[in-house]
Amino acid sequence: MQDTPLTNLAWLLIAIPLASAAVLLVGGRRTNAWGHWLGVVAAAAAALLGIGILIEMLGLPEAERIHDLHLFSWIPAGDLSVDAGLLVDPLSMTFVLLITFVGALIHVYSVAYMEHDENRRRFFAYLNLFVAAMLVLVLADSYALLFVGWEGVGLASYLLIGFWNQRTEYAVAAKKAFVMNRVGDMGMLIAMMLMFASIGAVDFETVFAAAEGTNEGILTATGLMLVLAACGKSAQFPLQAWLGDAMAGPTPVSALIHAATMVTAGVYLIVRSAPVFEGAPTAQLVAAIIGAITLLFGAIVGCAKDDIKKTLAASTMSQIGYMVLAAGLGPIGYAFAIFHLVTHGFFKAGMFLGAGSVMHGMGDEVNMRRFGALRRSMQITWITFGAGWLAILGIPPFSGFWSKDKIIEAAFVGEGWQPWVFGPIALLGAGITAFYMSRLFFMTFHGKARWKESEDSANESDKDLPVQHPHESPLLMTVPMIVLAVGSVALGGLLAIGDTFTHWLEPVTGHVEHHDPVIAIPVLIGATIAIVLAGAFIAWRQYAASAVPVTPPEGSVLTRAARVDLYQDAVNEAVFATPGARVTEVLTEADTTVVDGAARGLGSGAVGLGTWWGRLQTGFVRSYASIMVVGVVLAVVVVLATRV
Amino acid sequence: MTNPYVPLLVMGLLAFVMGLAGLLSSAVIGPKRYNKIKVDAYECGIQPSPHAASGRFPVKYYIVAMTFIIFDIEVVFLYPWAVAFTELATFGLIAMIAFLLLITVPFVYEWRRGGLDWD
Amino acid sequence: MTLVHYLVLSGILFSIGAVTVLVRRNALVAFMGVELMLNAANLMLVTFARMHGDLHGQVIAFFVMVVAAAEVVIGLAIIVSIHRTRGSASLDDANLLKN
Amino acid sequence: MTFVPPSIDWAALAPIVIVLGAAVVGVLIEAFVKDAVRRMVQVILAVVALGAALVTVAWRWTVVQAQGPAELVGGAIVEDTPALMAQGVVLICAFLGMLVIADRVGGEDGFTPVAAGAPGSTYEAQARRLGLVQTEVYPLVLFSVGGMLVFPAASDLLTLFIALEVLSLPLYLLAGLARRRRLLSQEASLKYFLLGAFSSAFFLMGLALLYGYSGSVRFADLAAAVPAMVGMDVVLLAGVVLVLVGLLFKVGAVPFHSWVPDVYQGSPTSITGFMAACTKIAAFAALVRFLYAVVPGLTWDLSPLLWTIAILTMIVGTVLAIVQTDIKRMLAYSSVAHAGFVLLGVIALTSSGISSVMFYLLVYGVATVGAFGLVTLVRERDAEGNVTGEATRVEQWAGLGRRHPVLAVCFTLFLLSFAGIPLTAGFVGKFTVFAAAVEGGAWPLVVIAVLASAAAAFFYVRMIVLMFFTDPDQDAGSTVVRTEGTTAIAVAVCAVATVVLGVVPTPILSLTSEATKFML
Repeated sequence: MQDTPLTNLAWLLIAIPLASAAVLLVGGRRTNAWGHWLGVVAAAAAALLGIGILIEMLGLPEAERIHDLHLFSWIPAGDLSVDAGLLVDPLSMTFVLLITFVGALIHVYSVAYMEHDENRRRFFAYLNLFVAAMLVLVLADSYALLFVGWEGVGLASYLLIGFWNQRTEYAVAAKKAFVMNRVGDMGMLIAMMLMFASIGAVDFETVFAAAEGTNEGILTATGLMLVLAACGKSAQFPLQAWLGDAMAGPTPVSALIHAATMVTAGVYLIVRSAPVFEGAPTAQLVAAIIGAITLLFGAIVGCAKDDIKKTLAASTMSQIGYMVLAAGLGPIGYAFAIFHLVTHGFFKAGMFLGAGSVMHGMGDEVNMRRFGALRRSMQITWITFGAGWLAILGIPPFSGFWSKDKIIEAAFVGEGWQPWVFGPIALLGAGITAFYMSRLFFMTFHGKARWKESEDSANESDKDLPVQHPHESPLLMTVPMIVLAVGSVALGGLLAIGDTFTHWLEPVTGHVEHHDPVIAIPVLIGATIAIVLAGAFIAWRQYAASAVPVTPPEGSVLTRAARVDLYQDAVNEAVFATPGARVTEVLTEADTTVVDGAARGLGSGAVGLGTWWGRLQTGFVRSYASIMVVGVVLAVVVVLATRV
Repeated sequence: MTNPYVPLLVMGLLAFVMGLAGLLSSAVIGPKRYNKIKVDAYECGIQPSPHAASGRFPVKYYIVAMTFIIFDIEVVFLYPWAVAFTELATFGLIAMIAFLLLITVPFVYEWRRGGLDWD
Repeated sequence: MTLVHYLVLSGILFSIGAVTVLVRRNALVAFMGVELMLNAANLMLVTFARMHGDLHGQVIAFFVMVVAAAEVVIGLAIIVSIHRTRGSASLDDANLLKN
Repeated sequence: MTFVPPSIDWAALAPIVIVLGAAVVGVLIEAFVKDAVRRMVQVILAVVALGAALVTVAWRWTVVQAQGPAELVGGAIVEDTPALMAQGVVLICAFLGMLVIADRVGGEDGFTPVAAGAPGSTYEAQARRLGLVQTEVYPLVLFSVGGMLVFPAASDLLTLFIALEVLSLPLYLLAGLARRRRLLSQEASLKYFLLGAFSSAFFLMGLALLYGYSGSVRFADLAAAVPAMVGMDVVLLAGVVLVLVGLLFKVGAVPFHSWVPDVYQGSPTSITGFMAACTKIAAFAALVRFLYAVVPGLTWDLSPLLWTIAILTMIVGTVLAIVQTDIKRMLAYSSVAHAGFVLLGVIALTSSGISSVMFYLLVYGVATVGAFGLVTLVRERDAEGNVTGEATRVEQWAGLGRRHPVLAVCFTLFLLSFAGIPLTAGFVGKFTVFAAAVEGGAWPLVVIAVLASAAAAFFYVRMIVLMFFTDPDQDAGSTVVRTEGTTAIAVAVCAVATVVLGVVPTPILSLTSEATKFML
């Protein structure tokens, strides 16, 4: 075994941003002057260390690339002892690099983006905290420690979504995100308990080693719970509702957390738990189905949103649907899921930053119907955004082509009904994606301007249009965008040619023989490109070549449905809340700012029960005594009746 | 079931059911005309003095009763000790002295804080 | 087995005490119900002591008496102070704290 | 029959003797020390006594580690590691609680100047003007702590009963001593007293039945008599259930919980913190000993009951906490829910169960004392801007995070710990308890517990959102008053402990797992 000095320092990856966050939070106002630069330096240092470890790891033979670093013994409880340790292997390093590199760029971008915010220092503290927590999540060597990171990113995301907490809807969005994540966390906890009950450990090594010999029912239950956890964190159906609202946070947050890193944690979880899913084909199938549903759902919603960030959020949801679908396909999909995750991290983060740049230049306007023809005034943004756009469309040779196409191919692999369902859905999703992303691109940068430079431009038809002075963003913002754009253009090809990336992950995902899809590969590639071009063309016809109305038209049934997120809140309402309409009234009284969606279901059920039981709490001592006596009598009866 | 305690349990249950039956039947059948007098303490037909908030309530009786209880407790333990005095020997004596000293402490407290002054 | 009768009696007294607590509105009377329950337990202890030919039960009864006395002192203090405040010792008047 | 005097190992009894002795001395101080300095003397005495007792417990711990457990006072009390561990945890929380109790927050005592005076009477107003203080609070707390120290160590039912009363009776009085909202306080006192006395009557009946069954009240004799169930099992089971009812009442388990919210809300807040933490610790320790030492043979008979109670407790506590609008009441129901979680560890009936219960109780106790300590600091203002009683309505805490970030962050920390978010002590506590329960085969309970704690996060988070993200309501304005410093110290210690126990719980966990080594 070769000496690995840098790998042994992997704990520093977490410690550096954490220390920086601590300094910024504890230091208070004194650090206002230089705090943001400290944040940037911390993220950059972590990125450099990550690159160092990568180089070291590349120097090792493949079999020695997995390192388990024991840190300290964390919870020794009876037979269960949980050690805190870091697992440094190709999979976790992929994430480390994505998180620290994209993270560092977004830190730089935020220096300018948040310049006028008096709480910029606090913002950087939270960003650093997020990076640290995310690194804990991907470096953990046990489900317990992973859960720490899991909760940590949840908390940091919650703090960051609600960062501009002066506005109520932001606070509500933050709370909604937190509570829906809790539903997922519950799945995580139950999964851990199941592992502990059946295997007696929660560290990856033992669990994976024992998974093979474990009862399939238990593995299926565990797998399903893990999928539930992934759904919560990665905004997958049916826990997708929070992601759109989470766009209330500052745009760099959306780029880092809600596009590139945190929301992909669910994909990481599924891929990391591969041995569990290996023994639980049903759970795997459920993951694939959920991925397929979400990818269509997100795509359809994306078509109708006029808010640029919400469109991107819907697209994120849809793209993660692709990844979950790939992860649900089993070993043939794991590497592609991660590959798409990495390329998506680049191009989507780039586009979010681009959206932030547009908003920056347009006085924080987010409605795309108020944009148009911005390519002249914001050329760098236009070009970088264009790179991301071509990447997500999957036009060769941009990154997205290499990764998404592989997933579509993999979706067509298999026997029975599955390739004929997943394959066409993946293909159709690509077409819709092309449509709504082109729609976004054309509405924003092309067509006629739906704003005016000054009040007196006196064209009669311009009378109602708002005055805007679009301008390119400062260098601190454009440079990260350019770097990410370069990644969007080249990264995919670089990693895909010769299957470099798949080989790199092999120590973790295992070697997979090539499978042929049910339709020949060249045909598939051709079909994909054709359908993508068709989608883009329709969008061009509708949104670039012809005028875009400033007020949204009525639209078809589907468009209207998609505008309200396919009635997701209404469905949640109908499923969870209406049966307890009275209960909901009480709920509204008790908590006017109650979160909606699934949280409302949980909350209203609980509140209803609480109010009902609360009636027993009459305040009369004698009724309390009666409850006790009834309790005593029942206790005696229960014990005597069930005695053996 | 020749268990000698079964009748005990049955009786206990019966008593409980009877009590509960009375409670329930009065709740169901009885007229409900509660008023202040009905729920108040019965003081030999004299109207109970309400709103004794200004200190007219004879707290002194209560304090005397409490003092009595101190000595009451004392005697409860003195009797058996006296019966077995010789057998308990020195250990008993020391224990009893300690007990009596402890009993004196609240008494001293009461005396110093004016609990024994009638006026 | 005449001793069993004492046990039955004790059970009845205990139940009467419990029902008193549930039924009576006056705090003092309810409290007397509790005392009745304690004394019912005492009767049972003494009877069992007799049945087992063991003195421990009787000693325990002494201790219970002491505890009951201490409880009386504290209970009366609380009830008296409530009575002075509200002008009534009704348990049902004291229901500001609820739900 | 000759009488053999029991040998008394005073060194082993030292923690109990120190606390109870200090309480008696406290009563004498009431009698002889002048008004002006009495409060100071009492506070010093109480703090020193609790500290000394804690040190003594630590010393006895090493002795027991070396020499093994022992029976004291003719077998009435045992000295073993679980008992010492419980005593230590009680003393830590009591010490912190005492710091909160002793603090004259905002320049005034938290207790009524004359408990005997009717609220609003001229007598009371006069006493207030004269600056009288009801310093009996300190000896009363010490007596109560004395009872709590005996409770986990008692090894016969009589000692258990006496300890139960010694810990409860002072608390009944303390509940009624609040300086403000006297009516609520007196009502809390009455309810606590009446229901407490009611439950101890049941306990006593159980004691009598068990004595009738086995002819002894010693735990060891009872355990020995359990297998010989010849037609007497009705008496045995009824007795065990009644004794359990008495203990579960103290713990606040459903359906014996109804006193908890009312009493916690009405009592002086510093006392609420003290009793919520310490009573629960002592009662759970006693419950564990009773279940482990007396009735292991009855596990099969009791588990349906205990399972039902644990489930009800978790669900009712969580669900009712959600609808509360008063902070003290919300914390009260959350403490009911926590009782349910601890019951999981108790039901596990394994050695890791005991150690997880001890750890959970420490974690819960520390966070509880800290949270209630903070509640004492947040006050209402009346129309003239005078500071009045505690601002316990939830909406009055809106926006507190912006005006008093340190306070709000500490409170958030305690809430996160209650909710069981990782890297706070609460998570480790929940994790160990759940793990122990799974190990003991109670995984359906664990599933319910996980669901309940997910639902519980809802109201903790709501509180956090309220403090940090909501604009304060101008009419319900609240203010934070100055402490004399002791509350601040207590809260700081609690906050640090909450974080440290969450991040590096290993030393304490290994200590608690050692606690199961020497059990009599």
